Amino acid sequence: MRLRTICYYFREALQSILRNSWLSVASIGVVAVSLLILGGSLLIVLNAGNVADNLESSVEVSIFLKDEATPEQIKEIENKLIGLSEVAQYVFVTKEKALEEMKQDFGEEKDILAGLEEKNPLPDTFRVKTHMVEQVAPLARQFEGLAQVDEVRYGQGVVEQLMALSHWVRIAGLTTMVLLGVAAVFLIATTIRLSVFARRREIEIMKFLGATNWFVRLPFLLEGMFLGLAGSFISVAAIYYGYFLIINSIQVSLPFVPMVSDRDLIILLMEGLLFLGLLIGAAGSMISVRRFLKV
Amino acid sequence: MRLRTICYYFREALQSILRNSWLSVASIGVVAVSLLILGGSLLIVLNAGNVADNLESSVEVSIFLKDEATPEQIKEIENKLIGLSEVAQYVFVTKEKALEEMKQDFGEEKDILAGLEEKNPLPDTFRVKTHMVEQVAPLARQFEGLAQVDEVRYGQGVVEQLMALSHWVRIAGLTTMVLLGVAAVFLIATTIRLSVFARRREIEIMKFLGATNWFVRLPFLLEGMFLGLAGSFISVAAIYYGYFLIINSIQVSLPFVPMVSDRDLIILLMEGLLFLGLLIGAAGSMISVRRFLKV
Amino acid sequence: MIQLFNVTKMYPGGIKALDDVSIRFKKGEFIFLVGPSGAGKSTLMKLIYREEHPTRGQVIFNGKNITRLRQREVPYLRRKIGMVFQDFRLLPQKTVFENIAFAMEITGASSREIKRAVPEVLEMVGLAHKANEFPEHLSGGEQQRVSISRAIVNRPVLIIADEPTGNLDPDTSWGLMNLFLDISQRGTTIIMATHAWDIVSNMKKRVVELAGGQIVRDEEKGTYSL
Amino acid sequence: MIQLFNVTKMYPGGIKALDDVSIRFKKGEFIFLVGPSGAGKSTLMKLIYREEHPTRGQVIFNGKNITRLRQREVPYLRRKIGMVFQDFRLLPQKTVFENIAFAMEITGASSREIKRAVPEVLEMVGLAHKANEFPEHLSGGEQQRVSISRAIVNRPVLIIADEPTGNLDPDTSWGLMNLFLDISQRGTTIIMATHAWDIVSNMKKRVVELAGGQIVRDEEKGTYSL
Ligand SMILES: Nc1ncnc2c1ncn2[C@@H]1O[C@H](COP(=O)(O)OP(=O)(O)OP(=O)(O)O)[C@@H](O)[C@H]1O
Ligand SMILES: Nc1ncnc2c1ncn2[C@@H]1O[C@H](COP(=O)(O)OP(=O)(O)OP(=O)(O)O)[C@@H](O)[C@H]1O
Ligand SMILES: [Mg+2]
Ligand SMILES: [Mg+2]
Repeated sequence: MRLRTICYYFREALQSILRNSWLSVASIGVVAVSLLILGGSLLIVLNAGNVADNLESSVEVSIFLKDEATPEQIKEIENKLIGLSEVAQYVFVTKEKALEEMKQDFGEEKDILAGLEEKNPLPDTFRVKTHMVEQVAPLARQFEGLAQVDEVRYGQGVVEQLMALSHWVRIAGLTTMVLLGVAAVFLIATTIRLSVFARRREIEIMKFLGATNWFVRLPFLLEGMFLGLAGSFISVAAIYYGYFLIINSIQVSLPFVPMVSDRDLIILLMEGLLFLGLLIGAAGSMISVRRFLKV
Repeated sequence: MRLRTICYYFREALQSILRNSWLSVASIGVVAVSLLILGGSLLIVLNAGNVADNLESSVEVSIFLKDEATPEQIKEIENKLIGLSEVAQYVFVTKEKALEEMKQDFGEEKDILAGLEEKNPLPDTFRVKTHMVEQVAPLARQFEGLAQVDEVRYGQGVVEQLMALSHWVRIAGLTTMVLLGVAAVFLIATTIRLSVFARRREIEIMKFLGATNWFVRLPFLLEGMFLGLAGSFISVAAIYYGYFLIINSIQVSLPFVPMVSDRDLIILLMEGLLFLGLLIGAAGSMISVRRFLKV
Repeated sequence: MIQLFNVTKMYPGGIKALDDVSIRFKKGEFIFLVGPSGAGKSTLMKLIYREEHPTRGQVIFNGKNITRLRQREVPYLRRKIGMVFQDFRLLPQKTVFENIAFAMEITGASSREIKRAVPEVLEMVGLAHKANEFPEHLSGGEQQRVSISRAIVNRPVLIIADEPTGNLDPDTSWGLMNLFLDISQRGTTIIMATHAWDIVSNMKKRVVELAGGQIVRDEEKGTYSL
Repeated sequence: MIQLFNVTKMYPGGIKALDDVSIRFKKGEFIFLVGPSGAGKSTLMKLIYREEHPTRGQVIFNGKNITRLRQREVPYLRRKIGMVFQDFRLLPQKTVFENIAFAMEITGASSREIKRAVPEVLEMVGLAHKANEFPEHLSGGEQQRVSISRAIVNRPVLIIADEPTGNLDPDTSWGLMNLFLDISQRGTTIIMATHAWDIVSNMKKRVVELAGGQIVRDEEKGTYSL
């Protein structure tokens, strides 16, 4: 391709953007709004997932040992724990430490527990965390039968509920995102089609003058890519600054809510959005022009 | 206005919809998608608010009485509670009942509490619920000074966190909804403007033939209203059936999450969406046509 | 009926399309507007039906100052005028029948009137068989004839025709000229911009010649050129 | 150069625009296509530059069967043909200069060539001073002349002109006819549909008359009508 022709393509695209300024602004606006919605919901899903992960990781299995368990038997159980890949971490809590903790939990009413030191009714315990919440129940079952183990507990009801909840958050989030993605693409395609539709006579005339399909298409393609990129740039800027603003105020007022604030991840996401805008713009014009090239 | 002319308006609107079928489908689609997003986020906000309310209502103030409080003094406090409008409900828990409950909480480890019956260290307690979470702290303060009261407790940290959380959910929800509303109106207005733009020559010609502004405008208005209504109808149908589907499966798998399932409220909301679609369609065409009427 | 007083029309870019033009057209007159391409013929017509506003000067139509007309009075002015545009200006989404019916619907004509009048004018221009076609499926000359039928269907008091035979063969042109003559004899004023020198010279009507935005000749029973 | 073999063109709706037409145009010929409105003149031209496909029959251009041309070869066919459309078909978003330059840019002409050739052809049609106007700011005749300059700027081997003087006054029309004559004498074939009987009769070129989609006359050095 000759340099002159390439210059022509860029000049055409730019001129078209400027002369159809109103249409250009509208297209950029639609892309910006759509990607804003998409990006925003992506971040929400990401954060919901994060909160769910956080909740999950606070679920633990307590393995209560029998009073008569010997140190060797305890060591045996510990070795078994070390051997299991699903175990993320574990601690051994002696009966003395357990009582200590209980007193702390009771706070000012700890007098209730006075006198229990002599005849401590609490057992020695292994507290185990798994990597994933799904592994809790199977793990518990592995230890239930053992001779030295008195009882295994993991807040049965709560774990199931948590699992269901996090499952639902993920499904709902994914569905929302897919729906929004489809909606955004649909909106942008519609806008670009309308804008090409408003200029179908022009395309037709070009073809009658002997322009090849690519000669007609390329300026539109560049125009679409530029509009898509401009729109996604606006949305990315808005999301980026808006998000860190929100994160900061949430971290001040709701310090207990864990927010995703990994700057690299966010930037990756923003890059994805920019690329998506470019792609949508390009695809939109390609598809839209095609209809009118058949002259 | 003559019947003949009214017929003309409707015929024109219908014809235009059918002859520009592609544009009509696009407009309906945009309205549907926008209102779907709007309605969906409205329901999410509604439910988030509901969950927050639910959490809030489980916060209570415990007023622990001194051991030496006489029945008259207890009665006095009860009267004071009855007199306060912010009190939603209260129960009086005797020290015996409190111990009973504690044993239940301890479940299989209730042996720890054995022998406490003789020397019950727990106090008599009033448990009070307020209408709103904001009233918890002030209420607590009113009883703190009293002679017969040993201590007032309400999980200080948790209440403040809950208040902040529900405040945030509301603000975030409202902002999202306003943003989405603006986005939807913008998208629809853009589509209708584009569709009118593609037909600006037609409008011009009509004006040159001596058509009054209203004569040109009305078919477009009817068309816009129809497209808006059709779009909102699709979104309403999707939301309505989708929502009750989701509610049902949530109530099965996550019975502890309180969902808004008041059919009247939902129907009111759907009616609102339908009206909004009609309004958006009408406003969109009015604004869009205006530009081209000045000939 | 129509009077122009010292009308000047400047287009943006400093183009003087009309330069201090004063003229008077009487009721029932048949006027040919001639002159080279770009002389200002179309512009003069656009001032009368208010597509354009004069930069200076006044345009009077039936005693009313068009220049001062309020926006909502304009449609009623235009309904009194039948217009044949140089570029036809047919509604692309409507069939031939609907295009002509539309001009009647605007005035609130009844369905019966429309069903009677539209085929009649289509018959006059020889297009009865094309009533249900869309404009883009017509030949150039056919489109032009549709625009002529639309202009006459409401029996306006003034017909402004911009190059109404530019796309027509001589026979058809003469047929339409006789139609215009008929209409004019019933009292309708007709202002026609044209380059058809043979028609102008043969009809012996009033000829107004424009050149460079000025009236250079105004002759009763004139010919196309001196 | 161009041959039509038994070409029939039916439009949807059962309209037979061309009915079993066979004809041959030689290189360097100047052909007038005449006939009443709706005779099929524009349709015949549309078949040559492939705006329409024949329902039956073959069209041969420079030995190539246009009917069988692959879609991606069509642009190269069209670049050899300069077209003046009955409805002008100027690009509304481009100035006069850009409209003409566009026809050259398609062929990959250099910026220097464009800057030389465009003012030259604008000068030929007398529109050098309108180079930077947009089409909608031109009079009908001016638009028509722009479309003529666009058709000749690439020095095509064939010029197809549909009613190129319909909106022009006689003087300007004759000026353009002399221009076409010049071009034709340099070896370019010219096919022109027109209703300007005076021009046709005076030029004494080949005249092909269509009526109802059939060739009713084909005369060397003919006049507009018998
Ligand atoms: N909207 C416009 N903006 C700028 N210049 C214009 C506009 N319309 C017309 N002109 C210029 O005004 C002059 C007169 O134009 P007008 O259309 O009145 O000519 P005309 O006599 O009708 O010519 P023709 O016979 O070619 O139709 C021309 O030079 C034209 O270029
Ligand atoms: N796209 C189309 N669809 C249907 N009918 C058409 C179409 N184009 C042309 N026709 C019809 O075909 C016939 C020939 O049309 P054509 O345009 O070839 O006439 P023409 O000789 O150029 O007439 P004019 O001198 O008025 O331009 C006409 O009756 C016309 O109505
Ligand atoms: Mg004109
Ligand atoms: Mg034709």
